[in-house]
Amino acid sequence: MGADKNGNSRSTPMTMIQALRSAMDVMLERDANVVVFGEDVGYFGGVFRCTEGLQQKYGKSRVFDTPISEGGIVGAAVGMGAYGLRPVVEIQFADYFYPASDQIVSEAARLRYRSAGEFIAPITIRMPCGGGIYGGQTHSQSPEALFTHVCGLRTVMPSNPYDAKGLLIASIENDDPVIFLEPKRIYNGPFDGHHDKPMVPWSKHPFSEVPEGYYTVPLESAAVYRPGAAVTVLTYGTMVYVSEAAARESGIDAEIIDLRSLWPLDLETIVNSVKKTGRCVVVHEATRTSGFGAELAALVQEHCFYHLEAPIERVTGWDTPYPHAQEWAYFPGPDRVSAAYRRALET
Amino acid sequence: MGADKNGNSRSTPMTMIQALRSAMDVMLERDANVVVFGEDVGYFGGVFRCTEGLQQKYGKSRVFDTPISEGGIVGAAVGMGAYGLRPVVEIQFADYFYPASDQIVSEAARLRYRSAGEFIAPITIRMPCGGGIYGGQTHSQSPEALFTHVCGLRTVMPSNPYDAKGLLIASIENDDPVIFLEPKRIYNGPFDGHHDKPMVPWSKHPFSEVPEGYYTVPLESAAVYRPGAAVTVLTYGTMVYVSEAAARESGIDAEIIDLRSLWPLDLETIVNSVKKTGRCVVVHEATRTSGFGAELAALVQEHCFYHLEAPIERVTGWDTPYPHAQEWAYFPGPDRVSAAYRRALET
Amino acid sequence: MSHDEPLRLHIPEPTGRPGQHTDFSYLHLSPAGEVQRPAVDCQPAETSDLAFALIRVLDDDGRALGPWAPQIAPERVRAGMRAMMKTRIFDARMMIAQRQKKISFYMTSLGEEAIGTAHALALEEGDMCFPTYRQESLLMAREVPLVDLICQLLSNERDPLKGRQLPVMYSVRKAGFFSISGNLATQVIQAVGWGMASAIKGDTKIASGWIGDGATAEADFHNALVFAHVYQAPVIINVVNNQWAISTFQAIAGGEGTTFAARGVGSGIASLRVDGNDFLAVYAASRWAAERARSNLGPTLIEWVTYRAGAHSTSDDPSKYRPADDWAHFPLGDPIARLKQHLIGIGAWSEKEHEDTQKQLEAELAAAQKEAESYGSLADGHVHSAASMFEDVYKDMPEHLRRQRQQLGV
Amino acid sequence: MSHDEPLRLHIPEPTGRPGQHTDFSYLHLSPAGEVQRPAVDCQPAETSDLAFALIRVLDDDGRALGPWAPQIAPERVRAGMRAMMKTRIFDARMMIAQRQKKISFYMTSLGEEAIGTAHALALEEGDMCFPTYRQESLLMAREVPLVDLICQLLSNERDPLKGRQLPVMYSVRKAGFFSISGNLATQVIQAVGWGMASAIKGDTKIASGWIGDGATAEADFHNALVFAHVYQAPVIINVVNNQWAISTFQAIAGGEGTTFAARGVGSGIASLRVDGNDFLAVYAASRWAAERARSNLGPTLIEWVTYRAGAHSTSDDPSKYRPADDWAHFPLGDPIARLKQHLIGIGAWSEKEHEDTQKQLEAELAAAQKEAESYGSLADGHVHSAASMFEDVYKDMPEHLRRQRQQLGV
Ligand SMILES: Cc1ncc(C[n+]2csc(CCOP(=O)(O)OP(=O)(O)O)c2C)c(N)n1
Ligand SMILES: Cc1ncc(C[n+]2csc(CCOP(=O)(O)OP(=O)(O)O)c2C)c(N)n1
Ligand SMILES: [Mg+2]
Ligand SMILES: [Mg+2]
Repeated sequence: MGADKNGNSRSTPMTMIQALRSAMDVMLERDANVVVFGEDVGYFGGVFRCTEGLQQKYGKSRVFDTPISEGGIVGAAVGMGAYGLRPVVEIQFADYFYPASDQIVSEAARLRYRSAGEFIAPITIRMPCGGGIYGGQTHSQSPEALFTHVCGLRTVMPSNPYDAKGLLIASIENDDPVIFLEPKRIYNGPFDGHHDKPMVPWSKHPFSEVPEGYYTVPLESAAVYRPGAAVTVLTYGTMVYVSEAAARESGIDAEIIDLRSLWPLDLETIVNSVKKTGRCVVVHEATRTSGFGAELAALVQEHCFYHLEAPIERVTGWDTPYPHAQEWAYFPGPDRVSAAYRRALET
Repeated sequence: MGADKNGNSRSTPMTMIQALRSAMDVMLERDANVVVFGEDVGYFGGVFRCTEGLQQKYGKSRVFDTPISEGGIVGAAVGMGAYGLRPVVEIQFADYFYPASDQIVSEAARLRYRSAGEFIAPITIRMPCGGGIYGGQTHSQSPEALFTHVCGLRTVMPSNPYDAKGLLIASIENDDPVIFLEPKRIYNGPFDGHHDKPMVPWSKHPFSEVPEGYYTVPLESAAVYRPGAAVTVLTYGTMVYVSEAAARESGIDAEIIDLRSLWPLDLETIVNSVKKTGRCVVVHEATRTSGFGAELAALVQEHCFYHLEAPIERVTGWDTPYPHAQEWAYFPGPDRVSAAYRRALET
Repeated sequence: MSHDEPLRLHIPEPTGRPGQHTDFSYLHLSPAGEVQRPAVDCQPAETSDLAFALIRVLDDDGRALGPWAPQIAPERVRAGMRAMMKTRIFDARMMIAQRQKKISFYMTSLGEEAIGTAHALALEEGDMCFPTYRQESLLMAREVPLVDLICQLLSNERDPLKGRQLPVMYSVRKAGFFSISGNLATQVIQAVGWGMASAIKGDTKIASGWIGDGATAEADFHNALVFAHVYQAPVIINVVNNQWAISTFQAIAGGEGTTFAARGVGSGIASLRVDGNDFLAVYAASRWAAERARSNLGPTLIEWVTYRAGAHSTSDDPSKYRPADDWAHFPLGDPIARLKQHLIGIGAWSEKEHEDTQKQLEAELAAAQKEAESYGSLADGHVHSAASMFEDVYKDMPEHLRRQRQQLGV
Repeated sequence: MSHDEPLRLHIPEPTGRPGQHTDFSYLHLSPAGEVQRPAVDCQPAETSDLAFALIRVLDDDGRALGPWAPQIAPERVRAGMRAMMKTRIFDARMMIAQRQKKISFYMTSLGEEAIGTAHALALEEGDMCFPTYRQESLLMAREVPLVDLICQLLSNERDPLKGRQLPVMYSVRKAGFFSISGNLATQVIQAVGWGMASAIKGDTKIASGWIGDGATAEADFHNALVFAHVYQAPVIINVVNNQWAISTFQAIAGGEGTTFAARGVGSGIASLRVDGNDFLAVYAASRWAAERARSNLGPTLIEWVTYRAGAHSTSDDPSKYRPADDWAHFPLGDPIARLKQHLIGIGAWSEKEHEDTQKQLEAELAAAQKEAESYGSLADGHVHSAASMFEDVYKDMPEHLRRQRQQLGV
């Protein structure tokens, strides 16, 4: 994947953060209607540095700081979208999107429908999500299922720098509102759940080769991250690497599907795989009950019932707030995933 | 069920509205810490009249009107709960809970946990939900799945006057925050989805016999609304009657389970039934994707995989906003439910 | 000041309940012509006293007085008069249609017609309004085709919104009228965002956001004030204080002992409190605010003092919570009657012309209604197809919606 | 005022960036002793000018001047002095512990110690504070056991919050200190609710809610103002304006050309703007507000003007966005130095006593830290059990959590 599909051949190793910044840079350059804003994203460049340097390059009215008001940020973005801009906004942590719920659900997601297409909300809402950084319950959440239940929204979560940039560009160009979740634990390197091992930087990973220019990774398309024959693993974000580690450590030939777009979903890739393996494990970091894994399990049994040889397993965060000190007992690490693979194969 | 388990023998036929009002009346009387407030609930008695007469009876500082601010209503309730009161608040329509999301999810649901039990939020949040009244997209939603995903919350939905009163009293007495969803289409009579037929009043239904005094219906307990052998139907609220009509009309001997408490759930009753019938249909009015039906389907296949003889079917609202004019094409009526029963039995 | 006295909760009450007469002295009216008119480029703090006074132009005899009396051609005022009358007739007819069950739901703007009408005349083409459900007068002033509106109300096959929205939740982009949300208060911060976008692009268009007294309690109103102030957005924030929010009096929304305009000043926004039943005052204040916004001088908040003369909606019965004849005693009167008196006074109108206009508008509306009804209604099932229900959820219909549409068999 | 000029977006900027000197004239200071002190039962509107002025008691020479100079026994002031010093030492030691990786995260209140300290002394036992993460001085003034606090910071086996919360997110009910939320601004409306509850029950306790300048932009702040005003709740709303919200200057939160206190007045709430680095002014204003609340006279909003001298948190580097030596130039100085000068001036303190107190507090803290560390830390894995993670989600553990706990095998 070091080469660019769109013919742009210059690639550089990038972290997720650099790739995301590059996506915004490319789009700010290409489209005068793209604007970037959020808490601390202007002068300072974002608490995770994703927008560093962009204000200097594109000026204060294209990239700017906002008041600490997630509802205001999204509400203003909806109005700008109605005008004709393409706002790309940052919610500092996914845990803080709640004050924007009404603007996301009742406004952005429904605007095209309720106005029969007169007004649209082509906005991209970036938010770092997930745990593994000792952030405690308000810096660790993965609220994707609260978005996938809302019709009219697209929900996307990349797992590597190449996809991060390509999916973010695709999201910015998309005319629907997109919730763009960034698993912050892998901002600087793929993380396989072994928190006691030294961090691996992105530069060691092939998907960190990122074209410098414009390209997209299409929405609604999953990637087979690791082909395999024994069991289908449906996952996304950080859990792709945890699932891979579990395959390595358990010796089980798992086919790991990185969903990338959570909703709308690439169901075909999923169904083809499960029909092949007959077994399915869903892995996500969010709490279990009514998590996105529930929808995946429901869909798989609907579409592959007669191919399934074992119950679909779900490996997820527990149904508790994300604790600070017990982080690794909470995090669904490789051991728990391996155990699920084994259970799926037991019968 | 005309008799009261708690030895209180005087019963009267009540509508859902009367039963809910009676529950609040009983609790305002019994517990000086119970307070009732919300938009238009004070002087006027609520747009659905659920609190009619209560302000007059208990005074303005026990039952009062609030500013139109769902976030303020729930936020104030959390503070009152921390003081030691038991607030029972009304969100005028479930569609309007979004401004209160942060107070519900980040505050009420997590307060006990984050303070290790020092502070609690024993609040009950009532909200009319569901369609069938030509309310359009902002007076028809069933957002239960957005609550069942949030650990720390209890989510309850009664389907008849007896349960409505007993569950509401149990919710008010419960020390956890409870989301109490009231299917407004059945406020005045059970509705089986045949919108073109005359409305049936509650007085014709046995569960409208409601004891006048105190009693509870326990949380976390489902009811087998209609015993049957052919297929297990998991449902709640208005859909109980639609599912019943479908059983009648299709001639299929469905076992209809009225969940009553959506989360935490009475899994045992569900598993026992599915193990018996080997087939399962989930019916709800909310949009399908990541709806609560997904969790039910996931749980059932986890716990009953080897007993299942057909894929679990989901009959739900479509993944669109609730339209005004196409209400009955949207509403999952008896025909769609019957068809699902048949599909579940086909194999 | 003993500390041993128990605390008690204060619950605001209106000054009149059914069977009583409301004491309207809480409104603190200023006489017509008395309030100063600061320069358009004044500092927000210079409007502090305007937020507590009441800008009025028309006195009890219909004379236009004081510094706020606008420069406006009589022809424009006559157009405004027609639009107000049209709004009132429209509302009255649609109420009847609702009672006849031709339309499923309705909300009138009775008594508030001057506000949207004069405001629309004070804006320019291309400016965008973000209205609530009670600004049909904006549409009348902008001469939106009546048939389209009535088809929306009938939810019929020609409803431009494809039957998706409750009646009155219009969306008319070409008339600068943003899609109405059923969720209160969301649109004002959107108006601010729209205005910010106009400023980002170096455009000259401004936005105008609308909100009711009751809805100002929603947190989104705060977002609008904060963003408008911080970015000095070219926007007018209109608070229509019609004294009621369904059954709750404006004091329950925070109007007791202060004004909604005062909120604006506190947030660093120039703010005016204006007689909303005085067409000329509405026009003048709107012009002032529009000029300010368009000249890069920032936002203005205007509290329009008026009265919701009718029920909240066709689902409501106000005699349950307020005196039945309350409007008759409201000191700011009827906007149509007041402008009529003024126009006749300056010789630009007559009783005859009024009657003729009334008849002509009645006829125009009857014709429009007839045509619209010929396209069916929700009641008779002539609505957009069930298949159309799956469109516009996304720009392109995803697989799962195609599957669902198929399942429905449409 | 040409309409053809393009609009432009205004983006507020601080008056100093790295490498420059901040121009602090935007603060609009009043001289000590100059601002009037209205009666406790004044109308909110009578505080309008107080919202733009700055209540100060201590002048540059440490003299207590004017009508706000409080009646307070020197012994109490000395206790306040000790609590401020203890706060500063605590912060300094915990910062070091964080750098040593003994604790995972920390936030100091350097430069803001007077506010919580004097406020706590002005409240009564049983009153409830709803703080943010920068009010450790409330805890010091209320003499909460240090070992408990440090165990929370270490997330160890004796952490009263069972390791669930990030360091500094204390909850100390018996000290009237509500559980801190990581989500900004949520606690102020809760404080209002608590105060309303006290009023509903006819109690005599009041609530005190806390929020930063940056967080006032959150919509929940509006909810707090609206509810406090409507119900005249017995509550003090404290806005700590320390000029910064992580990297954004207070103008980005809406402070430009107005004050945070002005928001309160606009909402019909009596509001004061006070020198937050002046212990005596903080005490006096807090007493005034507390008396008002406790006497059924309603809420008060107080804007405390101060400066966040340190980094936002241990994850932050402020030299990236503001002058590195900014605090040294902040015109309201250091609260500890100012009170020290005053106390020495009135003969109630000496350099020697200061040094002795410093040493004694250092020793007390060292001992507490040592004891706390003996119970382990997150770093060394001596934390609450994994099983405890499943407790307190609900009052009684439901079936599904028992199942999950079993699955984890704990
Ligand atoms: C978020 C939300 N909460 C509640 C409602 C229900 N509701 C509809 S209109 C209304 C009253 C609004 O009053 P006001 O803002 O004064 O406007 P008016 O009707 O007087 O024009 C209420 C409570 C709603 N539509 N949205
Ligand atoms: C809802 C929410 N949004 C964003 C954040 C991230 N955040 C934490 S502290 C902070 C700055 C707060 O500044 P201020 O209110 O001025 O308080 P200070 O840190 O200066 O004491 C931000 C943006 C958060 N915790 N919660
Ligand atoms: Mg109103
Ligand atoms: Mg600050």
